[in-house]
Amino acid sequence: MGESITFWVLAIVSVIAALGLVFSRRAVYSALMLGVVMLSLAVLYAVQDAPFLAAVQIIVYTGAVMMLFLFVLMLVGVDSSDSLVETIRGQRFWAIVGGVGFAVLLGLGIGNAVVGSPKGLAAATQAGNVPSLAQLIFTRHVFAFEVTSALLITAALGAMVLAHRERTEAKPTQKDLSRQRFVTFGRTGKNPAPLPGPGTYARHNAIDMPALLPDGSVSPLSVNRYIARYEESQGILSPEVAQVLEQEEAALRANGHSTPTVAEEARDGGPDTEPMDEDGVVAVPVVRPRGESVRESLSEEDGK
Amino acid sequence: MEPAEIIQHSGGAIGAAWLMIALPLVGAAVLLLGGRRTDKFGHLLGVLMAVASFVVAALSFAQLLGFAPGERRRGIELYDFIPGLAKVGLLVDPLSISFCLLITFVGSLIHIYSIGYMAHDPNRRRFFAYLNLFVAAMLLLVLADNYVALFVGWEGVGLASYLLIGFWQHKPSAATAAKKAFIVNRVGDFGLLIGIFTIFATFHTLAFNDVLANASKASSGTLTAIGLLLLVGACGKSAQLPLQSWLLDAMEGPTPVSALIHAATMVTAGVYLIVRSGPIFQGAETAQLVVTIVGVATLLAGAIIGTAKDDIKKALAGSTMSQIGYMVLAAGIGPAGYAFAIAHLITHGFFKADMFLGAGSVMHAMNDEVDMRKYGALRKVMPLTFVTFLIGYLAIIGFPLLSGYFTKDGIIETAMEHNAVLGWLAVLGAGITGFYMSRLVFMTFFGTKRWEPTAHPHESPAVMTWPLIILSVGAIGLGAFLVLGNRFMTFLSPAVGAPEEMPSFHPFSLTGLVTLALVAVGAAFAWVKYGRAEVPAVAPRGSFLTAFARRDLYGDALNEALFMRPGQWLTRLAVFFDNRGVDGLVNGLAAGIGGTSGRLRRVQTGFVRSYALSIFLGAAILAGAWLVVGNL
Amino acid sequence: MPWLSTLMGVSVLGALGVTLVRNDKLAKQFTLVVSLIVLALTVAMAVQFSPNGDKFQFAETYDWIPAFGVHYGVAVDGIALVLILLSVILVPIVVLASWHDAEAGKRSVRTYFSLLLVLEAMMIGVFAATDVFLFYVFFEAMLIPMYFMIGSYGGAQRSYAAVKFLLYSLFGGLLMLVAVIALYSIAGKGTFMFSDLVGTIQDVTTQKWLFLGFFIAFAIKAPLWPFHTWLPDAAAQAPAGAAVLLVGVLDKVGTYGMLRFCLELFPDAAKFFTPLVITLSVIGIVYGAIVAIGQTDMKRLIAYTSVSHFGFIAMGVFAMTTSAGSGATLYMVNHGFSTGALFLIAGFLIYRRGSHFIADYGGVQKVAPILAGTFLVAGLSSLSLPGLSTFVSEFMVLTGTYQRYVVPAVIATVGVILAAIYILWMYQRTMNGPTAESVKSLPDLNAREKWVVAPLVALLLVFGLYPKPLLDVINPAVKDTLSSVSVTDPKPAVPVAQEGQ
Amino acid sequence: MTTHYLVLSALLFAIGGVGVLVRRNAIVVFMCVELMLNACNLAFVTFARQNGNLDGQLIAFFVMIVAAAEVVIGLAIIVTIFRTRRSASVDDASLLKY
Repeated sequence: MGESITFWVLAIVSVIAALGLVFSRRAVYSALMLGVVMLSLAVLYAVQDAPFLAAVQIIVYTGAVMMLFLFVLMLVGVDSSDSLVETIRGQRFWAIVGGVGFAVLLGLGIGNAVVGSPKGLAAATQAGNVPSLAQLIFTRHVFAFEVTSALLITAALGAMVLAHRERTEAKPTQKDLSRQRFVTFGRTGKNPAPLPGPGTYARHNAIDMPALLPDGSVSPLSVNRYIARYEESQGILSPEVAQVLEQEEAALRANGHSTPTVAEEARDGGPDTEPMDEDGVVAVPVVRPRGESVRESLSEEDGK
Repeated sequence: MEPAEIIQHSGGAIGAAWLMIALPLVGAAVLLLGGRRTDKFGHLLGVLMAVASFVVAALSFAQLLGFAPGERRRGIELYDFIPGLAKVGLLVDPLSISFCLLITFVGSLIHIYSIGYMAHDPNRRRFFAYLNLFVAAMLLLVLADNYVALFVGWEGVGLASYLLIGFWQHKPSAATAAKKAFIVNRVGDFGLLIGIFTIFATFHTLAFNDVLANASKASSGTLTAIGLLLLVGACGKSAQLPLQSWLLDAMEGPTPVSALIHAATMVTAGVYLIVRSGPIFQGAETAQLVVTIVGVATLLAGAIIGTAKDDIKKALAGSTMSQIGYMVLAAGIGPAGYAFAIAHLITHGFFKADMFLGAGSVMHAMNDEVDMRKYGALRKVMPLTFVTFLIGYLAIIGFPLLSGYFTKDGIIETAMEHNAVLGWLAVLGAGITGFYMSRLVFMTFFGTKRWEPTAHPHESPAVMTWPLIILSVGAIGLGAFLVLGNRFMTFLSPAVGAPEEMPSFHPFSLTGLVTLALVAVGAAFAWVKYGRAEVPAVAPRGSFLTAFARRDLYGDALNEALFMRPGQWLTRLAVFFDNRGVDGLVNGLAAGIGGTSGRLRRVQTGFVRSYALSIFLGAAILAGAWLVVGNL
Repeated sequence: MPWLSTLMGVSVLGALGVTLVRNDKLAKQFTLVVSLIVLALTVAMAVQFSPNGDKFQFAETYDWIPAFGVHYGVAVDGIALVLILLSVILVPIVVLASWHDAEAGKRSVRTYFSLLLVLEAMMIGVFAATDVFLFYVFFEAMLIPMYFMIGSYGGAQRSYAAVKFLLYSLFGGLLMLVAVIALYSIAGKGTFMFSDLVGTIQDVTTQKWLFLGFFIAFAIKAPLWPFHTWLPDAAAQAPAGAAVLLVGVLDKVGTYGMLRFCLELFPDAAKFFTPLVITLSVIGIVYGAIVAIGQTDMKRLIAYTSVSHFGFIAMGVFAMTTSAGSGATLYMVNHGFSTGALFLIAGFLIYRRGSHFIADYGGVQKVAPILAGTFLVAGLSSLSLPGLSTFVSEFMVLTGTYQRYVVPAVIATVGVILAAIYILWMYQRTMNGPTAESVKSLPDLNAREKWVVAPLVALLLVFGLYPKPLLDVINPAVKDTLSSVSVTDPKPAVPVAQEGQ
Repeated sequence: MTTHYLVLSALLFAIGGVGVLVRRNAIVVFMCVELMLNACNLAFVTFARQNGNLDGQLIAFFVMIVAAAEVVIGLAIIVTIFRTRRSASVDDASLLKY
């Protein structure tokens, strides 16, 4: 009875989680859903006299594998999310037909099969589940077990080889970077010097404090746009900063530009950071061909 | 009278008869394999081997004469050639020994003559090698005791003929003539081969002894078929209608070759075959009739061609065709004609070789000029050649008491008794012979000098004239020796049988007188046209008949229209069909599969998910199938 | 002594050895020595063969795949023996002839010679196999070295030719595989041994289907009209030496298979299909010859003559008379020597002038008389001139066929005339006439090339005048085969009491 | 009870399969593959109890090991591809075609 309750609860949970895994747009949610499924299954293992596997499931899968997934997701971009618009004709239809058909067929097959009551593992695990398993692993299946160890080592090596990137040219030194900055300055007039830290000449050095120039005016370079927007929306923006922003806006408008939105700035790495391309050239925001698909998926999301 | 039994023999010269073949064969092998090392003595070795072969033949002949007439067929077993089909053995009997003597004797003389004739040719050694090869093959042909060995010799002489006609291979005309000779001969061989197959299928043996002794037991239809097929072979080798066209072209070869192969010996092989297979023909009257018709047709055709040729060798070749026609005619008549056929063959071998060698001597003197319109008045410059040639000429036209008079008249008489139409046609042929041979002699030796400015004719060296002299002696007396008293017929009868009643020789029979008269008319006509009158340097256009004769009775044109052009067309069609049809079908299939695959590969979109989908659907279908099958 | 395995073993070890030799010249010499050793061993074996002894001699049988009754079973009867002799005689000659062939292609010389030896082992194996499955394995495996020899060392269109060759042969081979498996399962003997399978299939319909499976494979291999179009391409593109082995030996597997497997395993079907096969053969004889006349490429011409000759062989096999059967077997051997000589000498000529078109030659006889002379001898053997060995076999085939099938034999005899045309016309166009400018400086055969040609010419001559040694070996085997098909020779219309015949 | 487990296993497997087919993000595809593997493991464990021997559990254990190795390699590949193509979409890597 207890098992039935456990089963039904976990079955429903795991199926819903599995569906969520498949249909959620954000990969992170999918990962979480997968975690739910795995935990549910771990419990089901435990219920079916497989405590060792339940533990392994939690440790290996939920612990290690899931972490790996999340790790990679972070590398690839946490908030990148899939568009669910299908591009291959007929793919989704046939996939669902196939899936449903498969499930129905398997279900039918299993449903029709005459299955007696389980024999139970009591006889097989007289010495306890883990010792019994261990005995099997280290006697009958010892060769397979040893081979898996080779497999794991190979996998570890393979992952290193795959993830390793050979540097094809020398790492840019400070000298190179400095020269690069001045080249950029010559080309675009961008300030080569470090940005002024907040709080210079100011009374305190909190992040929302713009730096003051020696004449006491606010240095536009040091104004943190995020905070400025926030303060503007809250109505607590200091007048000096507001003045600076207006001036800047006016100047841009005169040049035919509109004020960059916060989102745009955030995407470009904010006003404070200048993204360095792999080539060591300061990227002009528009020219970034390799990231296009990522950006597209982002703007797709924005559109909805 | 039936042919006598064959007696197995060993010992003595006859037991060593195989040496006749082996000696020249060794000569040929040494000269061909020895290469340039044998250049110095090559011609001497060649002559030696031919003469040695003659010596063996003569000794065998002598030994044969020592036996009683009924025991003169001697068989010699050599070895098992094709187990189950044929053993090789030699048959020395009056018929084959006659041939052997002719071949080796005339052959030796021509070998000697060639020393002089080919003296300046850088490839003289090779020439003698081929001559030796020819002698060996020809002897195998006549000595063989079965059809397979005969066929080996038959093709062997064909090969030698091919090599010798094309001896000056750098001349395209010679190469073409050689090839033509071989191919036309092959057409004849086609018939001969099928004849041999039929013989084997009928008798399950190919030995003359077994086949001929049992020929009468076979149905006449079979015998007629065999006879006609053998005749096809004989036609090819002996240049009888309709396979005559190669002989005239064969004159491209050096003159000694024309004398030996294309006059004296090889071309008479057809006559030998018919006479040898006598019992088969005697069981098939239709075949015999066809043989005589072919003989008469060819003797007339050859004579007509001879009248129009300005090329001295081609005129002689026409004459050869015609004379062999006489022999074939005689051979077709049966035992009554066999002796005359072979006797004429032998005398013809002498006088025709004599004339060919004489012609060679003339050409040798005239810078290899062959056009008789550029000869004339040579009798004074080359007296020896002239006299010997004249003897040959008189012999061939049947001048009384010379060889041809006895043998040719014998054939005409026999033919007249056999079938009057054939007989009168043969008489007509004799008349034409009188005309064209006289024409040849008058144009060459009489009249005015029409020489090219560069020509400085002179008598040939002794090595060339002595053979002429010896041959002309044969041309004078051999006929009388063979025919008078039926000497040859009696000698030959153990081998080929003899007629019920021996013919008697009438010096002044009606036929003989008419023949003589016609020959005289022909010769006189020739004198009027070519002896007394001026011979134009360029051949006049002449009538339709002249053109007809000049163009070899349109034989080549006919062959070209009937076989060559359709053949070329067929070949082109076949090649096209093979490339486009058979191969096209295969390549088309390949292209079709390729095209279909090209379209099918579009299914491979590169999207991993669609591949996965097909796997998944496949798995679903499998699961379904498993359920269905499992529930059946 | 396990003769046959030794022969194959020596070849294979030799092939491995060649790949280990570092020096190309040494590799060639080594290959030659190995092939000569194999030849010597084969001759030693042949001497011990007793023609009237057991049908299969020097038998070795070991289990190979016991689960399916597959054996490594080798043995020879008279037919196989002469074909093995043919193979091992040709290999050293080909090695010597190909001395510089591989270098022209700028590919590994050692690989070429190694492939040659591998091929030799397989040729021995395919003729010696007494297990049908083993035969199939060799039958297919032979393709591999030949494929590389054509594909890597051949002429300009080598890959087209090699692929065509491979696809054709594989197609046939797969049909045969199906038939082999069907034979195994229908016979139900649990073995692939030939001697156990003979006579097991009684049902005529089954026989017919299985016969077709085998026959089509062999007809493609042989090649019989209309399956012949791969041969001209393959033979023309292959290097001369490989072409010799391809046409001289590999194709013989087809006709050998017809004689050994089609006839003995499926006698009733063979009789049923005889009219068809004879028709195809006769068409092939005449058609091959006519197409050969029209060729402009020397090697293609020779290849088409082989199509014609294979027609004769197949006709002889299916005429089912002793003399036709023995003649066909002898024809296989003689044709190997004859076509081998023709291909090799044509190869020498082409190597000198660099063109395989007949039109590019003329008057070679004047500058290279020995080359021309040997070419003529080879050509004459191709047109079956009496005195050369091919005549004996062609005569036997035709005589034997005529006994039973008059009209086909007569039509086939036309091939004799056509043969004269294609050979002599080619000879005239290449060797006779005025010497072409481009061949004025052609050298005559050198010592090595003379050593290549001499044995072939000698064999042609010796067996042309005295074929008895071969026929004594072949005849009992053919008689045995025909008796297992239960046919007897037709009786003569006029029985003649013969002395000693 | 066994039947229920098996049906659940089949259901999860099918869902995983559909996920593999419809999702384009390589990482999510990978997760779906893991889901399928887990579904199989569930079946194994169920059968182990049904048949009363430990072999099923043992296999499940090996599956886990292999799956771990597979994830390591798979993710490494994804990272590599992402680094060069700046995309984790399986549709972008479509060079394996005609």
